[in-house]
Amino acid sequence: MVKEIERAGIPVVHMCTVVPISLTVGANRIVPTVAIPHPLGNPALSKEEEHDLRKKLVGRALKALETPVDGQTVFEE
Amino acid sequence: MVKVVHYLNQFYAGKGGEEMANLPPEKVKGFVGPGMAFNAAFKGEAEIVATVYCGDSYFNENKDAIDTVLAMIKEEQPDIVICGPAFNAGRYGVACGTVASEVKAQLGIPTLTGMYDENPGVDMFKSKTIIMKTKDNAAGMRKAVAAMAPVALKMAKGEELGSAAAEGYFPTGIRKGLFEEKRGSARAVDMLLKKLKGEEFETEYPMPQFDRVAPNPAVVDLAHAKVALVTSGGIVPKGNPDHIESSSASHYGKYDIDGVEFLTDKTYETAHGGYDPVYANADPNRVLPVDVMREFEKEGRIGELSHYYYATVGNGTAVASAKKFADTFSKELIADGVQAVILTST
Amino acid sequence: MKLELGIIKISDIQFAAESKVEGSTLYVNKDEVKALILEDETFASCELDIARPGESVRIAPVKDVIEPRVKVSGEGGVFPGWMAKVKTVGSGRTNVLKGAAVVTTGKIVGFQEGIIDMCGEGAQYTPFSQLNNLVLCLEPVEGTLQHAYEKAVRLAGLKTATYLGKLAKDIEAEEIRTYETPSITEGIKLYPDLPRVGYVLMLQSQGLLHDTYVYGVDAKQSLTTMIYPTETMDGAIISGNCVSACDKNTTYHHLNNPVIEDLYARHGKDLNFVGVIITNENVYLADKERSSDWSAKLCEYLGLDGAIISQEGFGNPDTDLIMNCKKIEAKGVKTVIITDEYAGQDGASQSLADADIAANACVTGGNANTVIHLPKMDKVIGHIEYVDKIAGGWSGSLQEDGSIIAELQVITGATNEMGFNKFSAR
Amino acid sequence: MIILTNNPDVMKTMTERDVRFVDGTYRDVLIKARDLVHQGHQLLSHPLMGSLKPNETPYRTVALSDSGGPLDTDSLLLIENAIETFDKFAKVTRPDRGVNTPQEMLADFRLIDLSLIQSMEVNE
Repeated sequence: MVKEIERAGIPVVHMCTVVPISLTVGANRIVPTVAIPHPLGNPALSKEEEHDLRKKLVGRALKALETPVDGQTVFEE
Repeated sequence: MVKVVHYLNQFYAGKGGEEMANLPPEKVKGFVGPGMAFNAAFKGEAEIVATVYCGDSYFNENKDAIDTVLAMIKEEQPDIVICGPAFNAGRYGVACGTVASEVKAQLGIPTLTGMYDENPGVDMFKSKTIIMKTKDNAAGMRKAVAAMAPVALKMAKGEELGSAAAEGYFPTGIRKGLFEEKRGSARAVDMLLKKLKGEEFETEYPMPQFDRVAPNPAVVDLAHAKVALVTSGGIVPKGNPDHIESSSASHYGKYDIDGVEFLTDKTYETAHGGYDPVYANADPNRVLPVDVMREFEKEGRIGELSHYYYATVGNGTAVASAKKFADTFSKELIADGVQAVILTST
Repeated sequence: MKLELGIIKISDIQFAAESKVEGSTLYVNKDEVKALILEDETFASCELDIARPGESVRIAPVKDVIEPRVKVSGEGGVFPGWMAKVKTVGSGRTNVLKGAAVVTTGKIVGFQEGIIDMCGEGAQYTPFSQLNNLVLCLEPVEGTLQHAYEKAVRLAGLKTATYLGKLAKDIEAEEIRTYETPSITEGIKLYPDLPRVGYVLMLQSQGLLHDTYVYGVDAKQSLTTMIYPTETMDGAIISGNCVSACDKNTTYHHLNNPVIEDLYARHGKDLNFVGVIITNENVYLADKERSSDWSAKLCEYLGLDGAIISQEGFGNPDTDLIMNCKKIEAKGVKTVIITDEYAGQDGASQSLADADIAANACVTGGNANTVIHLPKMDKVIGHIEYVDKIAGGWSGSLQEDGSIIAELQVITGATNEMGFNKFSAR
Repeated sequence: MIILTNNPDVMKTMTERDVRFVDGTYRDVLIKARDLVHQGHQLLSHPLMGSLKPNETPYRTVALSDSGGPLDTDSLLLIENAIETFDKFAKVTRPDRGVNTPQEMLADFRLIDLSLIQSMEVNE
């Protein structure tokens, strides 16, 4: 799916938990997330902490969209 | 004489371009447009008895279009139905693929179509109908007809087709049994010797291949860009109005989030059957981060969040099916002026 | 190590007053064999029957198929660790009753499968329809546990095959086939320019009804190791595997391993057949990692250029197969894998449970879900009620004329993953 | 080690281990195992252990590591492929097998399942 969006000419960032799969399916900008059942959250945290975590991750995704890449790139901390 | 029905879109039927894409199905006797070339290539062995055509938009947007087309084809009792070829036209490819596979499945009549490698219809329908390989545009028509006509004749006469490579169609992915000349161990030794010498060899079971797409340039001015959310994590409005399937969904949902500040357990849920849904149902923002995207919008970090988000269900491991519709909604994203996409997966 | 196989062609089996091989006929004294088998108190009864090629006979459920062989000269005896002392075999001369087999049947568990049809559509898929089969139907005394019953049937088959083999000990075979594997250093000197090729033989080793034994040792408790190819021809490896009829390796397959035969056929001409690596297929993933690490390590250690990897069974052995393939390729050793497929009745599903791009050279024994039509047979040897229960079929697959529509997976040896057959898929 | 099973014999026999009974089908056990893998547990046994097809045996036992860690990709791929394989076989239901297994045959299926999961104990 990520490849078709990219092929259509739109920069796309893939936020996903299993980076090797994302690499396999051909994503170019990848932001690793927390866990499969809750990629952008963590029920073990408080509401506020969870929100901050999500904002940090999505912020990283926005940064990735602004970053030129040559090939598959994983944006970690 | 072999009786052929030909399926075309509005353009090849000579009815007009995109402005006529909403044309409902119609049928005329005899051939139209590229049908002439087919008739010539049949060299008197077959004849196009009728041509059915339909606007691409109409076909893809009206669920009953296929039934009308099927009824029109059934009346002719053809020996074979040829669709297109569709070259690299995505919606036309999907229409040709749908007609060809439904005619084969529901009417039991052999069908043939033709498409370019990257047409999304190839992956969607190659296991359901024979799809011949063509060039990416109508300049390849002569060549496509020359390749398709003899295959169509063989199929209409009930003859066995040669291998995909020999006949020029996309491998169907359907495994067919056969008895080889040599036993498996001897074939393995032959194959190993070729591999050791660096010679070409043909594996009997091709492993799935993954192609690559070059990355697009970075977004220069995100503060004025329209960003869309897409998810394979199955977040849908409560009640799953589009009935997105819980695994390897065959379609996607497009949902308006204009004015939605954040998702709640009262309004949204996950349709995904591939993970424990407790966490996503309790707080759908954990999969589709509408809440923080709104904040970024207000802060001016992004220009705006697109009014629509797209959702489907896909396991990371079952990506092939997603290709089917991703191509379609990508075109919509562009039409909506979306400049960047955040795709979230579980 | 050098082994000569004396081939004694058998074209018929007959019951007779005296057990002997005369011409190409194998005569069997029924009572003697029965008495031999019933020495084991596990059995309440033992019935013997004969099934010949082309007869309207169905054998079910088949547990194992064993070729009778006897050691004429050289160390040890056939089936070491079971019928002979644990002495290294694989050298000297061994006589083979080619064209004959012992087939064991016994309903160890209720759901056992494994059909051999001697004629009709089913016959073309199993190599055992071409043999003269002495069939043992073995019933246990009441209360026998499945473990004990399985072992007893396994031993009864080996005993009978050994008994028949001995009848040919003093016969001078007309055809002698010679197989020889030099030591590693000799091999390098003899064939300095030929690619060094090995064979990685995967053995089913998961538990009850899923076991294989090497010199009497349960393969699941063994590390990956090496064996001379000729050792397998003397019964160093025997099958205790009763599940997944189409792609289990019977003892007959181990004795006549086709990969070994076909590598020998090119040995010294196109390649240098260095040896056989035997590795297991265990349930636990740590075992799978360890065993495949060792396969790759031994391939590297032997300086192989290429290796053929064969599999046994369904499902999780795909994981072992792909691990072996990936790790061996990573050592720079080129591989070809042999497997089979479960692509659904329509052939449209993903065939292997596991896949990797390293596995770019694959030979397949065909789709085990292929639907076949088994005609009604005049005679059933084994458990008739089992066949009546539409073995391997599905709702509605038992036809009015008594024939069965079933999946190929119920036929013993049909999609063998050593590449024993010509059946395949594309 | 956590052992997930719908096989009462495993529950009864492997009492010294952390056996968690799943009151459901073969598939339910796989789904429960998948959820644990998503939480970071590693698979210790192959989810398709044994050569009995998923539409043949009604029993399934899966061993996983005790504590969750970072997601284990190999375990994830294995369990998701196993569920896919299960669903592929489920399309063909068989008389006397799988969900249709008659009472008298169930004990044999339980025994095989138990034997397979116990196969590691010989090495301990």
